[in-house]
Amino acid sequence: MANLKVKTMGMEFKNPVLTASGTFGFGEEFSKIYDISVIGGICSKGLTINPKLGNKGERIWETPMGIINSIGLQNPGVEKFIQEELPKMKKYDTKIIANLGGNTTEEYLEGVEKLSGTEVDIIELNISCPNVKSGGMAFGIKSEVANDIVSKVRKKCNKPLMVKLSPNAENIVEMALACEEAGADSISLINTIKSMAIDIKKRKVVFENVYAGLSGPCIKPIALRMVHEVSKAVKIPVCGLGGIMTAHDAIEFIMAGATLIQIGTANFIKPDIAVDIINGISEFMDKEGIKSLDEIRNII
Amino acid sequence: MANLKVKTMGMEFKNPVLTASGTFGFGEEFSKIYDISVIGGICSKGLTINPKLGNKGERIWETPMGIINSIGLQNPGVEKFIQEELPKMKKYDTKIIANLGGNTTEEYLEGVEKLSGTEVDIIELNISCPNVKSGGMAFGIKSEVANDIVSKVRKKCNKPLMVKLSPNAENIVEMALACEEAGADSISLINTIKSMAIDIKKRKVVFENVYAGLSGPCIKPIALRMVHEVSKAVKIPVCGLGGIMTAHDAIEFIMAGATLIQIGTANFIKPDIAVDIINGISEFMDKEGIKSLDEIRNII
Amino acid sequence: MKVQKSKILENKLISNKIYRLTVEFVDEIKPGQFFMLKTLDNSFLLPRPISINDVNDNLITLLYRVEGIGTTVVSRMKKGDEIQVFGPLGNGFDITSLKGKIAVIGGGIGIAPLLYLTKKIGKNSDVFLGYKDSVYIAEEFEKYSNNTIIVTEDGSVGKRGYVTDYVDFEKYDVVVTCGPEIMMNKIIDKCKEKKIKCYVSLERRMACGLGACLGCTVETVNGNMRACKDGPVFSSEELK
Amino acid sequence: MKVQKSKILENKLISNKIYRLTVEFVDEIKPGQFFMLKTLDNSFLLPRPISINDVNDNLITLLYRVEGIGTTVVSRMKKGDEIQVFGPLGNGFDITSLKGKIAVIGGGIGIAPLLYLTKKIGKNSDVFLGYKDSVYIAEEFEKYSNNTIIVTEDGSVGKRGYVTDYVDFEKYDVVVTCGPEIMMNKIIDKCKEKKIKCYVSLERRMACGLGACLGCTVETVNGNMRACKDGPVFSSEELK
Ligand SMILES: Cc1cc2nc3c(=O)[nH]c(=O)nc-3n(C[C@H](O)[C@H](O)[C@H](O)COP(=O)(O)OP(=O)(O)OC[C@H]3O[C@@H](n4cnc5c(N)ncnc54)[C@H](O)[C@@H]3O)c2cc1C
Ligand SMILES: Cc1cc2nc3c(=O)[nH]c(=O)nc-3n(C[C@H](O)[C@H](O)[C@H](O)COP(=O)(O)OP(=O)(O)OC[C@H]3O[C@@H](n4cnc5c(N)ncnc54)[C@H](O)[C@@H]3O)c2cc1C
Ligand SMILES: Cc1cc2nc3c(=O)[nH]c(=O)nc-3n(C[C@H](O)[C@H](O)[C@H](O)COP(=O)(O)O)c2cc1C
Ligand SMILES: Cc1cc2nc3c(=O)[nH]c(=O)nc-3n(C[C@H](O)[C@H](O)[C@H](O)COP(=O)(O)O)c2cc1C
Ligand code: FES
Ligand code: FES
Repeated sequence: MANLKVKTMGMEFKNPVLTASGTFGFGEEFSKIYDISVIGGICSKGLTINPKLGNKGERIWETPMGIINSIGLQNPGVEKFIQEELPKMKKYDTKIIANLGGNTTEEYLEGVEKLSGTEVDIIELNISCPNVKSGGMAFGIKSEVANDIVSKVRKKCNKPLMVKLSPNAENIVEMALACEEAGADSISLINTIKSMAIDIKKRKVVFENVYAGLSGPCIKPIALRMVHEVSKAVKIPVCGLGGIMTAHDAIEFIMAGATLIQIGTANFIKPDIAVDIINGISEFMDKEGIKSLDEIRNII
Repeated sequence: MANLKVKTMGMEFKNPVLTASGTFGFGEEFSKIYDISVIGGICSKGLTINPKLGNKGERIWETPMGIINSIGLQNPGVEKFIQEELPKMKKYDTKIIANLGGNTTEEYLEGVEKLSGTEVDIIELNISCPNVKSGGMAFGIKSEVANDIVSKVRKKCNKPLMVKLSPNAENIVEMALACEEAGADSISLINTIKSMAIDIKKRKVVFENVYAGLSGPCIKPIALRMVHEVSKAVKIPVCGLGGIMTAHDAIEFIMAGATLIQIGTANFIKPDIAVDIINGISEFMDKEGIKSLDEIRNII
Repeated sequence: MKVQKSKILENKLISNKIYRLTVEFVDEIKPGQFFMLKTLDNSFLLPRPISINDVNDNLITLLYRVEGIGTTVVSRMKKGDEIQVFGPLGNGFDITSLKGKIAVIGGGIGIAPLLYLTKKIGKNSDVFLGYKDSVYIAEEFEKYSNNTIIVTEDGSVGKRGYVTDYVDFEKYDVVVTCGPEIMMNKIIDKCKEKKIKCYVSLERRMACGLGACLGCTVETVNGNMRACKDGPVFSSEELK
Repeated sequence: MKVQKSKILENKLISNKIYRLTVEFVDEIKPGQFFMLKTLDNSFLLPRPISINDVNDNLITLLYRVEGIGTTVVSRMKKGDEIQVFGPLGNGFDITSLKGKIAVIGGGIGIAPLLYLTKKIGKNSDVFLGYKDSVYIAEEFEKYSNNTIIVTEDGSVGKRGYVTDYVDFEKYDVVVTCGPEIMMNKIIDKCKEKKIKCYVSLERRMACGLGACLGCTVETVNGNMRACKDGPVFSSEELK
């Protein structure tokens, strides 16, 4: 049987398959469908230091093989996460990654400090959410800005720090290098792609914030390219995501250089798809005589 | 009956629907299926001053609701286009747009000079092709570089000049403004999005150039957002494209600000789809009591 | 709740654009709950929420109206084809809280989920069914309720007009409703005015259907709720 | 050539993973030409190139083997369903250039397009059909040719081994072939060696199918050619 274990960031994942922030809640709902301890890790819904109600109006819109979402980081806030959600999450035998967003440097720093004192395994710094009006993504566009925020966060953060990049960055490779330079332990990419939909009958834009984020299979070829570009450029491990629906997709990302991968939108399409993907990777490896993911990682 | 006529760039189009460069050849093949004079205009296959053989290996790859292409600007060269293709194209009662690519400033200038002396109605400057190794897209990434090339081309160009932008530009709005400032009469966007595919069985990248261009319905939400952003920023007319498959899609682009639209990949899916889209726009207008496209253009 | 591939036992046009889909499902289901349906191919991406219409032993029936791409593709499926069925989802109606004289008011495709509810609450409820023109499953309601009032907009069957015109709200202790938003809003207002308990089943665009994506927000006096998990049934007092 | 929506008259499994699709089509068709098939929904994007298998009055039959998403979706279609059919495309075989003693050599699904050709060139050709194990439409070839040699890799039907092992190339003036690339390359080499005219039908990934996208390049001594328009049939001498 193939060995799916992955050692990275000073810890061992039972397999490279994580679930992506905002698509898996805090795991609880999915735990009623299958034993979520089989997953390599769970990224929490994006947290902010203060609770957020999120955006008004339509939040989900379907597109050809994709969805646009405008959730707007609705979340209970870091404090409540630590008190109510984290203890429940820690009961699953899997890595817990806290995804942290923010509008200002202060918010990020305060969040990181609070999370650093907890049992989360990794902090994923979301500098890339397109669904908040003032900020969030602003940090994810220009490399200098990202370098600055990551450096500051790094100083306060005693957990492995994974920085989640936006595909809307001006230059994804420079962005990744800037984050690496600032002390990130790992890069995850991609977040959603800034997009739009119009209701032509109503002659109105669909989303409150006009633009919102595209995810799902439609973006996979773009995500894969970015993961490949970044993997070639940085020395720290890369966590790849964007449109992964099958074990085949996951293996493409691994071959392109990803150490870990995340499943996002696919969790909505078939709620137990993570299990299919983990099993599928294992079957592929057995069939192709691959003993460890080290044999195929980053070979492209 | 709705009036589909569009006046822009000093000329009148019978309707706003053009066919996109590289997806319609020089029109001849499609003219065997339907009367292509019903189309508003035809953008030629991308031309370069010297004939090009294009890329080796796989050139087309299907993705969820999209295709990745790596044609590599195979074309007969500007000279042969002028001698052999243009006279045939001019027989159709529609606008002829010559799409011009290049690897160096000199190539662009020479091409523009040659085309300026012909009967083409518009020159579409392609500074955005991701499928040529040295250059092409290089001009389409940084605004300063684009500003420089467009300024130079402008001086040699006595035709209306439409500059075709790449979604891979660092900042699409700045890019459009830079081209406007340099004297572009119009902006068309988007070209294909830099993407990748891996053949996991062969453990090889699919395309000779590693990366290639994604098009089709999957990119529509991204294209629409960019067309909207650019339309809000520039004063010159915008020609919108990217994943348009239906009259509904076309109308979204027009509401987002597009004066003209182009149909690309959809020509492969149903070769006479341009007719459906033209009729569909007309039907929508009749149904909604819209007399002229001026009533809905740029209303979002 | 679980994700299963089910063989379609029946997929039949029963009225204008309305199909009845039958599959096997063994777990317990409450009236007002729903399932997420998805074909196994990728002709559309997100599963579609469809309510329970009825349960008979191991068989569940769902009624759906063809609207867009998803329901069109499902309508083309044949007996024996496999479909992804995920559920049951949502809170459903809390039968124990439906006490006293009950009015069940349905409109359009919103009538479908009320059948299993009517069956569960017993014959004493009055059922009001509002259709545009084509009446469907009214005779099934008549089996479970002693008083079924049929209203069509064009008067072709039953009474003419809007279903709300025929409800004497004063008579009821509880009103339960599902249907077009304008209809439900009218009912909510009436119930507020007359201080009658009112439960509504709401529709929202959904991605996950199980409470994780926060895509299906309903604003309530207790903050943002999820139509898929905290609903789709809400007490009208909760709603903003 | 034209784009039409056609009612499926037959869509039947005739062998292991191979289906026969029949639709009406009135225009003239040459052997070796092909059609682009697409379902009307968006379960896949690009139309799929499938060769003419046979023509009978107004009816054309196409044989396809289920490979991936496109052919799987098409295989699920039923009689009466509508499918988008675009063609006929490609140069096809130039019958007039097939003179003298002819060998028709097919392998695998490449056998399908050779039936209509064999029918057109008459009984004097020798037909060699190579299968892995499951033999299909061999009896139809026997109707049109006096000499049909069946070869299976496992020897379960006809001769055992590879079809090329049973062709005595010296005997022929022209060889026509369609099948797996290794088979065709072997035949091309043999024909080159023996200076025999040889026509091959090639496969390339296609987007437009009509010559506009330049996606289906075949490198020839005369430069880049398009498999869809300049081919799919090429003289082996042209190929690089
Ligand atoms: C809890 C719940 C129960 C429902 N029960 C039924 C039922 O029993 N019978 C029935 O016919 N319909 C029911 N609906 C509505 C049904 O889900 C939509 O008609 C269906 O999703 C339309 O999909 P489509 O692909 O045909 O339309 P499209 O317009 O192509 O769908 C595009 C997207 O919008 C979403 N969408 C479109 N209309 C609605 C809507 N009214 N509500 C929510 N999302 C929508 C779709 O799910 C899809 O993601 C229910 C909706 C909800 C939320
Ligand atoms: C001119 C021509 C004639 C053909 N005639 C026949 C025929 O008569 N019967 C038959 O069974 N098959 C034929 N084929 C092959 C057939 O087109 C492919 O098997 C089919 O496209 C596979 O589609 P899929 O979606 O099932 O597979 P997928 O692998 O899911 O297809 C993915 C993409 O790759 C392309 N592709 C995959 N395999 C091939 C291939 N071998 N050749 C070209 N493109 C491919 C598809 O068109 C699609 O765009 C022909 C191919 C060509 C070029
Ligand atoms: C409904 C929804 C909510 C999301 N919320 C977050 C979030 O809170 N924080 C974050 O970093 N990413 C968020 N994302 C982005 C995903 O984590 C992921 O980066 C993106 O969807 C691309 O992956 P996919 O195509 O597999 O979904 C969200 C995505 C979706 C669809
Ligand atoms: C096969 C193919 C070839 C193309 N060749 C060119 C080209 O030569 N010049 C150019 O400017 N754009 C070219 N494009 C880009 C299209 O014109 C268009 O910008 C892009 O495909 C997005 O539109 P669509 O999604 O409608 O196809 C090509 C696209 C495809 C699919
Ligand atoms: S649909 Fe995802 S939370 Fe309700
Ligand atoms: S498939 Fe487009 S040119 Fe051949």
